[in-house]
Amino acid sequence: NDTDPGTAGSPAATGGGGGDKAGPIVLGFSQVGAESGWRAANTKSIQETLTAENGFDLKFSDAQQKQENQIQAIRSYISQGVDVIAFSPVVETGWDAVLQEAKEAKIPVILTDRAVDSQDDSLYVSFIGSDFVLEGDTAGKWAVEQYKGQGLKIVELQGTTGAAPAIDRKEGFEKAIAGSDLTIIDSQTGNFTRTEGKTVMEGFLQKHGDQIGMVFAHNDDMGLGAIEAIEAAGKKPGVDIKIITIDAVKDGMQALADGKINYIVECNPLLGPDLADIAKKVLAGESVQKRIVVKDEAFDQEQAKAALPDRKY
Amino acid sequence: MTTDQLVEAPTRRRRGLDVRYLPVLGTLTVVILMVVIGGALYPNFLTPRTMGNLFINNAHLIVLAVGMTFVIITGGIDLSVGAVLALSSIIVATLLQAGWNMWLVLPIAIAAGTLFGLMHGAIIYYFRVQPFIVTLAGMFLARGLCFLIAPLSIPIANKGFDRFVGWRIKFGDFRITTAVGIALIVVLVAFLVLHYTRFGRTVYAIGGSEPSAIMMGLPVTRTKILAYVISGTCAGLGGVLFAMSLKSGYALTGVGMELDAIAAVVIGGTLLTGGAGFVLGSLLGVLVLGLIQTIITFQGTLSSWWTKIVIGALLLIFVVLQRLLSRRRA
Amino acid sequence: MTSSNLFWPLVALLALFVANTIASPNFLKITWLDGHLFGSLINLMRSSAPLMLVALGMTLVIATRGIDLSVGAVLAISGAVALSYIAGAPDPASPATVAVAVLIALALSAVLGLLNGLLVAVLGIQPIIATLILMTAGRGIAMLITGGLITTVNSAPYKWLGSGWLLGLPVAGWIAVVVFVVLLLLTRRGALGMLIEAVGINPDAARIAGVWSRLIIWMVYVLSGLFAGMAGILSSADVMAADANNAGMMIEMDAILAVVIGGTALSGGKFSLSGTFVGVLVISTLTLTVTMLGISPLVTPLFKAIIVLIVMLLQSPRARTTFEAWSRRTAFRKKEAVA
Amino acid sequence: MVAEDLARVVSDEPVISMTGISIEFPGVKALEEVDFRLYPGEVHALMGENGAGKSTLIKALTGIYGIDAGTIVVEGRAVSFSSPLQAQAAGISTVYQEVNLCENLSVAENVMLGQEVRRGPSIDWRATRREAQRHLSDMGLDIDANSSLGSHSLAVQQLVAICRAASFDCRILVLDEPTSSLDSGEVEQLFRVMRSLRDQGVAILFVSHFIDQVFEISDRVTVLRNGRLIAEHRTADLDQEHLISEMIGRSLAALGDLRVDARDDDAEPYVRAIGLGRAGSVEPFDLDVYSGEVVGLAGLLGSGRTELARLLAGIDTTTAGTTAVEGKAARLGNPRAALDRKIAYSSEDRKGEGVIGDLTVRENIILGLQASRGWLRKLPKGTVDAVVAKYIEALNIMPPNPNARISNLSGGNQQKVLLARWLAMQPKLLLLDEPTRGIDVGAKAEIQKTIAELARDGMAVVFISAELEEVLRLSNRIAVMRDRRKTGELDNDGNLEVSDIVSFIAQGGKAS
Ligand SMILES: Nc1ncnc2c1ncn2[C@@H]1O[C@H](COP(=O)(O)OP(=O)(O)OP(=O)(O)O)[C@@H](O)[C@H]1O
Ligand SMILES: Nc1ncnc2c1ncn2[C@@H]1O[C@H](COP(=O)(O)OP(=O)(O)OP(=O)(O)O)[C@@H](O)[C@H]1O
Ligand SMILES: [Mg+2]
Ligand SMILES: [Mg+2]
Repeated sequence: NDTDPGTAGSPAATGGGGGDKAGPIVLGFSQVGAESGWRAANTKSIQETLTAENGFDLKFSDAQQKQENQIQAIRSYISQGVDVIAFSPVVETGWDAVLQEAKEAKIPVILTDRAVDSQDDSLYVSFIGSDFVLEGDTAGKWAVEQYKGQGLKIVELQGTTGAAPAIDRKEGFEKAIAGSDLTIIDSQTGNFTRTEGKTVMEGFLQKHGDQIGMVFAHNDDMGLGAIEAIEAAGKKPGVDIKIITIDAVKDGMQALADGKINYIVECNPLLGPDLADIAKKVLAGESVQKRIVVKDEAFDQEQAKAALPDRKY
Repeated sequence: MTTDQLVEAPTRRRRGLDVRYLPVLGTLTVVILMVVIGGALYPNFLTPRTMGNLFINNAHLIVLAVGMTFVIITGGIDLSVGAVLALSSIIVATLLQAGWNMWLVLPIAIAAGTLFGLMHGAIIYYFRVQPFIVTLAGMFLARGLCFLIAPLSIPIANKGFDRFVGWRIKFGDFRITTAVGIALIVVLVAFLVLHYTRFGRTVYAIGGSEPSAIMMGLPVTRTKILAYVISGTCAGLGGVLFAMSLKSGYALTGVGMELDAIAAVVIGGTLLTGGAGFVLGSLLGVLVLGLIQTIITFQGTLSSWWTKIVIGALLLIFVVLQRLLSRRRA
Repeated sequence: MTSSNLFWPLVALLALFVANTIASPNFLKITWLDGHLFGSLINLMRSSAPLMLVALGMTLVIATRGIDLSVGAVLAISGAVALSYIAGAPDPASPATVAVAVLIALALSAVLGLLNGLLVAVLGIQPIIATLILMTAGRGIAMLITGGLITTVNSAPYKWLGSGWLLGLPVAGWIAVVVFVVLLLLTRRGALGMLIEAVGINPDAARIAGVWSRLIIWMVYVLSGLFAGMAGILSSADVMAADANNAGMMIEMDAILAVVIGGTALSGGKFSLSGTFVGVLVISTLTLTVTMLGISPLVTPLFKAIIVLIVMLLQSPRARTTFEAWSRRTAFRKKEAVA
Repeated sequence: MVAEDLARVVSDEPVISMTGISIEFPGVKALEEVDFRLYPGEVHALMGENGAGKSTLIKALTGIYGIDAGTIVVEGRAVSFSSPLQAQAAGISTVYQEVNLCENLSVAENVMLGQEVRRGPSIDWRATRREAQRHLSDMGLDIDANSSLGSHSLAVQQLVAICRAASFDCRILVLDEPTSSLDSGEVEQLFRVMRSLRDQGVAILFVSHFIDQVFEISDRVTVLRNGRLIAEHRTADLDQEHLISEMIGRSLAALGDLRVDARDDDAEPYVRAIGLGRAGSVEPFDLDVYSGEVVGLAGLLGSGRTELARLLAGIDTTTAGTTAVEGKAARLGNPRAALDRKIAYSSEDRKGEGVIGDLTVRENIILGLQASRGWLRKLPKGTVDAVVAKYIEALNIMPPNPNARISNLSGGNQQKVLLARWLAMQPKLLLLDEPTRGIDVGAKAEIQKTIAELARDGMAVVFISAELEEVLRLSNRIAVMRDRRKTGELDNDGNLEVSDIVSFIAQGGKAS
């Protein structure tokens, strides 16, 4: 095992695998699921970075959006005696017990993409991900800047209820438009999926009719669903109703370039390289930052057109 | 007419191997095989810790499956248990966060499950509506209430609760947590109730033939309703165990868990037509599901969907074998 | 009047329409827009199409005393197969590609229905457990096909199936309505309905009367699979994405609710396709109503439960006898009063 | 008519007295103002034809059916049980006509359910089993109490059910046709137990169709007919003929001989079975059935008549032998194949294999026709109307409403509807299994007449009935079954008597 003093010890009790220092780093990763295009890109990035060539032995599991599956997977990684555990928590709460077990087994835990709500921040070594509040804030600020004075009424398509990005993006966006003449007139969850985004948007259109001036969707997929609903209602997305989304996956960027979406704040799914980096550092005993925020860009239409050809996800 | 024509000799059975135990023995064999294969393939698989985790991860499912076993043996079904579990765990979290005493909160949460069970049983019995649709409505009702009470996940920070939850016995690396202890006690109690009480035997009799049970003068109404009450109570208790393991309550937990419970019961050798089955089989059924998941995580390269495919395939094998077996007997 | 199966579901539907109209006065308004009709009711027609297809198949299955839990999984598989084929084809936008994709998906769905039928009709396995197998494994298979990703494509003809228009109405709606009418003709104008009911009420007697009980049971599962496949195509075309994880989630339960609301008993026998039609509209409208009333969609299940419980209790034999006894008494009193 | 002045064996108060009991089912008056009294220490036989209301009277007593009118007094207290549970608590143990036990449980459990030996709340299985075994050996049943009930034959199950009823510390024991599937040795055994219980003062209500048994065991007899009380007698004062005429309401001869002329011997049989059999149910048999004749099947209960007919109708698969229809070999692997060759079977299990409960009379009648035509092409409405009207008229189906739900018709009329279903298909061979069971006398005669007419018109008929008189009256030829074997054929030349058939059955076909 890659033994080191300091924060990350080897899982001494369970001496499976090869005990030699030269062996690859065994990293157990528990993914939320495959609920959106963003997630797919995130999974791909992790699987493509943490390869044998890069000195990793990746144990990957997909929790299908169920916390119990994730906990099961993490427990399994602990008993397998992996070197590092990483995961994107499905929900914010309910991790203390299993993380405590990891801590007792001296296996460092890295959170990716989403944070946990725990009073004890010694339970994980680092968090890598975007600042969701900032994403919401960026989106809100751009909206205010572009459309102030028009008194646009906004409907919000929230992510999965209780998930960190949904809570934080909402918070950031609300704070940013506070005090401006933009108002949120309705806000409901579209569960981060296209289908539900479309259904909820249809309801909004029915309910508020022509009042709606803007859609703020917590991810591209819901935004794409909303576009379908808007088009079916005989309106022009991006023109009659402005659309701001977060994520910047390829389909979203295409829509942005086509003028159907007005602005996208990127949420970088390519966490693989950062994760690999941090995992190596932790195991080498180097100190790492508790919170590593990935740099997110934001695109308007022109920038999207420029960025689109090189977009990998 | 001579005696030997009508009164055939009872079919001889080999001593010690009752056909009724065959399905359970089959499941036991599968469990052992999976453990052996897992142990051979993966280091650290055959460790007390992994085996202990099998119980820790599935304590709530064990309890659900036990309750489901009662209902299925009577020939019914309970689709609400996943949602009731979620409701109960939310009640625990909400009330604890509101500062209530733990010893008041836990019974309330369990009683919520009991109430659901009572409602199901009463509607099924008095209005003669099929259990499937009643408990399906119960599932929607419980799920809706979950969101009504708490759309967001609620963390539990309660010292007493932590202490209660944190209790564990260790045999080396094999740990038994409070939740596992409770689940195993539930299995034991259920076993005793099913096999050593009149109520338990009546459950089997109803599953064998409800009209017969009525004509034999057994308390069918009470027993049937009670079976749903037990299932509901188990779901309530399952919710408490779930809250204990997560120290939080969340409205989206336990989606589809009723199907896991049903699958566990069926894999454990209980006939969905009622009248035959063992609660220990259901425990084994849960372990089979848990082992599939564990093996797939240990493998680490198998995509998660293989879990579903393997569970489906196993179900298929079990059900077809059961069917052929019972056909041979008939 | 209450003896009609359609009475209570229609009351429920009407109540929802009234609630919607109050919440949004132009709920019932239909306008002509860009060469097609537009309005909530039109949206409803399109968005309820997948559930309609699934529920119609479910009605036939339930009429034979069965149940098909696997429709959601089949729906997901169908969408995954169609979109994966289109995504892999050299020319995604050509109608030929789309036609082939649709045919493959439908054929596969029918084969899956065939497997369900095999377990139920030939091996005699209980329908609920037989279809639970595919329900569990099916979603895994769908993810296997998409590789766990959400497959998206750009293909105008395919998109047309989900959100296109024909003669001013949504294509998806047309498909559902055509299936409904064809089934209605087959079962009520043809003899299929009576034979299915005979098999559902008393399979042994039907067999002795010369009805191919097994074949009929087998056929309803194939139809159910096929319709679930069609629903899969419509719902994946609706958003042009195949989401193996979430597509058709819980649609089996919604379909069963719709069937039950429509007055078909889970114990088999007499069935009502029109009842299911109304039942589906109730469920779909309810989803819309909840959004319109500004209630979180998360609470939708609560309303579903309440509606089902009410309709179910009103339709239960005991409530019916109580009601009949009551109306007989009042009629009697009236007669007395006249005399 | 009720003899009030009967000398009592034990001159106590009646332990049960039912007065003016009426029960009506949709379309059937099952009981009309029936009085019934049961005294301690007597065996009281309840007699009557099929459908006379015997089982209904018992179910009224034990709370399975609610009564529409009347009073029930048990041991001096007016009662109205709402479930068998309460009846049992009041000391009434019952064995119902259909075996009502749980096949999934062991014999011991079936005997002891609800009265297990317990220590605290927990069942003491060893003591319970010992107790069960004791009760079983009291009945002279030498079977393992631990064995599963389902592994035993119907007869043994019947004995276990009786054993269960007797094991309760009961003051009233009700046995509804307990002997229908027992052989003579077992019947003797049962009677021994019954006598010993009677001597202990238990009141026993006993239903049987076997007149000899009634005369052997009972102290008193109550006769029901069409739901009405006809008479109550001391058995010792009664002679058989009188009892039978009270039961059927007229003397047997009144119906007369309905046989049609014997077949033309040169013709080809419509169906010829050669060595047809099914392992475990019917031994291989040969049988020819000619057009225009009625072949009766005679035999005791459980002798395999039903199974034989089912083989000819393709309902059960054969394991031996061949069938030829009109001289050509035919595989009758399923009912459809048989129906395509114009062979129809009317099941003895009217409810389970005959009527389609929720469908209308009209739909029930045309079901067979439609099934032959396929699911796509519905029968034209005109044809259907004509067919339905024709048979409602011809068979005098009451009410003559084609749109009534069949489940609301009385048993006899349901049977007529089923007959109409088969006749509408114009079969060339009609297998009728107990077509007159549970049907009142009038309907019975009508059906018999119809069968005779059909044969006259050239149809081949196989007629099965438990009533030998009926078989004799209708059949040209009688095939005798015993122990699932066809033991021989008797030509009914008009001189054949019931007693001839009985002795033929008894001899097991040694004489011919
Ligand atoms: N549950 C029921 N619903 C409707 N009709 C019934 C029901 N039970 C019995 N009947 C009818 O009531 C009448 C009396 O039936 P019952 O079973 O008491 O006859 P029985 O004398 O016991 O005849 P058997 O000798 O055939 O047993 C019959 O016409 C029967 O069809
Ligand atoms: N439901 C049943 N379960 C088990 N065995 C049965 C059943 N019905 C009949 N048998 C047995 O099958 C054998 C043949 O029965 P079958 O019904 O052919 O006789 P049957 O002469 O038609 O008598 P019945 O007059 O009772 O119809 C008998 O030994 C009988 O005990
Ligand atoms: Mg009877
Ligand atoms: Mg018979």
